[in-house]
Amino acid sequence: MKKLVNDPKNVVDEAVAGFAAAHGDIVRVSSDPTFIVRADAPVSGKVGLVSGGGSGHEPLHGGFVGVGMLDAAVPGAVFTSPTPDPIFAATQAVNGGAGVLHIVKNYTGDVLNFETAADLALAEGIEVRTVIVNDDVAVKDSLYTAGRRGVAGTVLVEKIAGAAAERGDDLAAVAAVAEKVIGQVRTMGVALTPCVVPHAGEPSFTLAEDEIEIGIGIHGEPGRERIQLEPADAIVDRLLGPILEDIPFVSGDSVLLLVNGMGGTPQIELYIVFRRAAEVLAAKGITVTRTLVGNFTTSLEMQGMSISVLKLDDELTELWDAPVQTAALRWGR
Amino acid sequence: MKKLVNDPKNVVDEAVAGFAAAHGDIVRVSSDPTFIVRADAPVSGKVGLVSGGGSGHEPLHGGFVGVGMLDAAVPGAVFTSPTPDPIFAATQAVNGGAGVLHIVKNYTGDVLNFETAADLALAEGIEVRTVIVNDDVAVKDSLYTAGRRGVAGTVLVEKIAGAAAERGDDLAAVAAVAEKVIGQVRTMGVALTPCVVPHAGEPSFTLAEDEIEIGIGIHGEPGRERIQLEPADAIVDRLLGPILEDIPFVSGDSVLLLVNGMGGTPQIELYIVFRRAAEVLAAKGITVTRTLVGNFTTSLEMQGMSISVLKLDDELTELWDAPVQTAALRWGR
Amino acid sequence: MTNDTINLDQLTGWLTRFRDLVTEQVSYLTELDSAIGDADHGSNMTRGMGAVVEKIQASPAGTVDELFKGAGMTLVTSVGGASGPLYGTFFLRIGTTAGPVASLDAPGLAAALRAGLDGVVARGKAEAGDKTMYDVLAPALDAFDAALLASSDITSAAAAAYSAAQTGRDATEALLARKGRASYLGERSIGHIDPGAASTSLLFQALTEILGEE
Amino acid sequence: MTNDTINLDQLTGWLTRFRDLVTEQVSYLTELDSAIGDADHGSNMTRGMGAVVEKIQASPAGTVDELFKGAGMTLVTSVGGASGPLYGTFFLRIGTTAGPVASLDAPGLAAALRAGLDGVVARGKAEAGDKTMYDVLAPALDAFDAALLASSDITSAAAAAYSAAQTGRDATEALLARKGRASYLGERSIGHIDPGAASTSLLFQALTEILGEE
Ligand SMILES: Nc1ncnc2c1ncn2[C@@H]1O[C@H](COP(=O)(O)OP(=O)(O)O)[C@@H](O)[C@H]1O
Ligand SMILES: Nc1ncnc2c1ncn2[C@@H]1O[C@H](COP(=O)(O)OP(=O)(O)O)[C@@H](O)[C@H]1O
Ligand SMILES: [Mg+2]
Ligand SMILES: [Mg+2]
Ligand SMILES: [Mg+2]
Ligand SMILES: [Mg+2]
Repeated sequence: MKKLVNDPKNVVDEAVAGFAAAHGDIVRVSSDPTFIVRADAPVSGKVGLVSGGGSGHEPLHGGFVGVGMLDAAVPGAVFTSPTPDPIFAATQAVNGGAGVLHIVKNYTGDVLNFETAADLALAEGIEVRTVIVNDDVAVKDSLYTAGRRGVAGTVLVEKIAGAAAERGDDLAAVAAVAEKVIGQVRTMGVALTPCVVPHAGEPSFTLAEDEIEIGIGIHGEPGRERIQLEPADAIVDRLLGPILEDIPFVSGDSVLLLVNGMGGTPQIELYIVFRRAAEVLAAKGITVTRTLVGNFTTSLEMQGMSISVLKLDDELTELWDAPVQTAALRWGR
Repeated sequence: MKKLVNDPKNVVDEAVAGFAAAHGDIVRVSSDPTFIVRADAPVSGKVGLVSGGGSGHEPLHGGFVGVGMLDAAVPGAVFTSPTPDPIFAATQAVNGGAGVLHIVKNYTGDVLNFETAADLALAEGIEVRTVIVNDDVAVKDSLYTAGRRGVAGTVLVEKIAGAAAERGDDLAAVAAVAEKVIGQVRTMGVALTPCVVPHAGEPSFTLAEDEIEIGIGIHGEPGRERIQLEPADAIVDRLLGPILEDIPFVSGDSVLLLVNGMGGTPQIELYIVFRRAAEVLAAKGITVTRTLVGNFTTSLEMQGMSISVLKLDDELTELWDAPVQTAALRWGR
Repeated sequence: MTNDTINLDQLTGWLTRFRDLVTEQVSYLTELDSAIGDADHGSNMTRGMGAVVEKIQASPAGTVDELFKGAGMTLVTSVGGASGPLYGTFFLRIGTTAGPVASLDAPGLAAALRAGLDGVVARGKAEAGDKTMYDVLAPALDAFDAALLASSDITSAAAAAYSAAQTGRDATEALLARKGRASYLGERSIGHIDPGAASTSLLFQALTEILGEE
Repeated sequence: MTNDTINLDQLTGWLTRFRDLVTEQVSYLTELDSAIGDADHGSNMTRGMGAVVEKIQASPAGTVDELFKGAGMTLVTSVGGASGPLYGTFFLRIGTTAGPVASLDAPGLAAALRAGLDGVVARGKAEAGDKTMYDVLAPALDAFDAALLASSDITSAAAAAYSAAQTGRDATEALLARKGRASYLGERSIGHIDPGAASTSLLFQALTEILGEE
């Protein structure tokens, strides 16, 4: 394992300190417990948005704290959900009196820890609503399972719900917008290489020089299926199939197309993927009206990518276009 | 070699097509010869900025085309300077009557091909000025050598010169601002892993599990020195030493600190690096007033990073802060 | 030896011994989690139980509820992930049910453990066969209760529970996961022992060992 | 056989043979460039000379200047990198100096080659010992000129040039690079043959082979 780290135990703390040093104009960082809030938190009268989860997915979530998006992000250890206490503390820190929305990726650990934090907040008289992001179509959904995972679609939920909160929507309305995005976004990913968790020091799976994993999550876990390496276009087709069938997306739809790098993929490859995905959507009569390409929800240094498609309407488009000022996503200000 | 590509021969063309599809609001793309221009080019009365070089360094240069930065980018084959004809065509396409600035990284191939393109433009009556970026302190400069390479500092030159052009400076003034940035920025980099050029299919050097290359360029070439892997802080100190000695940077200086990922480095590691670099600068009485952290000048999937320090004054700070709207760098609009 | 009751020292010893076992087997637990999860169950449990024992040593509990509420709270605030809240709730409920007493008799311990299991189910919604810690905890407690019908000896009930725990742990290998991270693997989750089932089996191993001592 | 002049067919053959040699040795040239550069000299030269020969075959040149200006222009617009402009200028200057003729005599060829070398120096500013193609080109042309003092036979002058070229190529191994990409390596550039020197040696090999034929 070769990494730019000091003691693996300090990876998250040192990175958060670096993040604070780099983005002092946008965020403040609290330590003990560790969380990141926007510089002007709490914003009086505005619904606060809190997300969080294991570290190693950067820029998710800290990179999305700022005007027009999250009010706070709570980083856990690498690939491990944070405990309830920092989530609760972050919730208190961003409560401007209009309640707080928890945006949680659907993993048992994240769900349970946020649940406890919400209970603690409620006990303090803070109104909390929770939305669970579960956009990963690689996982078959069912009432009897943990359900689908939350992956790169989370970024779109955070941006759009953040814009709704910023324009003054109340807690129920912000939660409703978030649920709408969750209902309309689907994602699937592929890994070319595994990643190495710093304290583990070993990749959690190994792939031969001609193998790839289809339907991976974002924690270096194996995917649904291991196949032979294929040309980029064939891989894109393989991911887009289940995505488009799921809602389904149909001719006449307007969509946002997100091609998300897993951390170690060169940008030139992401654009090769984007080209094919846009081509396939166009052939199906689906219009790509908004786009996002880059590393947004990563798995450390993993090579690979995910494709997300979000069905847009006028409201979602307007909220997507609204100004945002975070370390990793910025426009309009 | 595992990559998200189709035929290695088509990597650049397909990526440029994807880039065009993803960023149609910001750029237009010409094929045969291939170059990228901002959507509203040529801007009448404004100095045009053209940069370019081998592909594989994305987002450099295409990701920096747009309002407030470059007017055009000319991508060559992977790690190979473009030929003069597309550079000439791009120069014509962005000439708004106020002349064109060529921003060239100091590699023999880039310098020679831009030189020829400038001759061709001159023959057409277009005034061209050229600045050569050479920020890499890993290379000893001398009158008798090819001199230092141009690396990540190029991004800062492009942003600041772009802002000067946008505010209406004439060609001589824009060139002078660019030269000022070049005179005040220094960079040095490290590789943890090599990268693989798609058509080569093999890494151009190999490193053992406990070795790193200090003083690398951005073309997968070996660096000045191969050493044992060290903690991140020690590596940062090793890079910052030659950078700070070179101009030199001294107590009381205000600087922009850029921590640039080489393409395959997790963001969490870049922030660990940033933390240490900011710490070292603070200890020397140097104030970090502007920051940039991320993948800006890459070497495909290489793991590693470079640190750049730019001495700021009021003018450069103001130009840095000016609005910019490109695929990879955006604020103020 | 037989035990009609289990006292605060023994219960403290149970937690300490559990800490020792997860620490000894940290790599094993993490390997199990590599195969079907995210390779952190060993370090999660070691970190959490390490914190629990550290806290107990710094300020020993005066009553059973204090001991287990403290342990549960520490797990909740130091582990994260799925196992933190689940093990945390398990111990919190044990404490709440036990109350401010100095020791538990066999029915008292059985009731407390059962309340712990109910807490795990309330939080995680796991059912039999989902391939989770439930598949060790439930049969172990059933065996514990069944043994108590024959005799009020905690030692032999714990031994029965540990035996059922091992069987339950091994049986998770053949299951297709329906809860937790392993569920994302679908068919590929079959053929691996569930890491949480393995750590829960260590919990009963710790109990039998501590009761066998002295 | 001896040659007092070299005609258009032979000159075309020279370029074609050069294309064949760089294509045969593409991996060798790229390996040399891997060690001290960016691993593309083989593919650069193959792509460029491939385009040159393709163009000649599609529309054969009527005069020497047309042939070499065409070749130079094609290299400039198809190679990129350092070698594109340098080899491009080399051939462009040869064409300009040769003029619209059907063949060159020995002094004419010498003058044209010398003009090509001057072009390379004007563009690249290389000096002797910088570890570049100059370190083959300059001694090869000196040997060519020296041979012509003794006899006006182009074949033997070319043989002398090729011999000097090989010596020059091998001598680059011990040099520390001061120009081009290899210069960034400093001391680490020592111990490797310069890729451009190697391809330039092939240029003279091609010339001797074409003159030796028929
Ligand atoms: N819903 C659930 N109910 C009961 N146990 C669960 C549930 N989800 C997960 N677990 C248990 O948690 C274990 C994983 O714990 P751990 O690896 O520490 O957390 P995480 O999965 O968050 O990384 C699984 O092996 C399983 O036994
Ligand atoms: N300034 C120069 N003068 C003469 N020859 C040079 C100069 N710079 C580079 N070269 C030659 O070019 C060769 C490299 O060519 P190539 O690999 O095709 O281009 P690049 O270096 O741009 O990748 C070197 O081996 C050297 O012989
Ligand atoms: Mg985990
Ligand atoms: Mg090159
Ligand atoms: Mg786990
Ligand atoms: Mg080269």
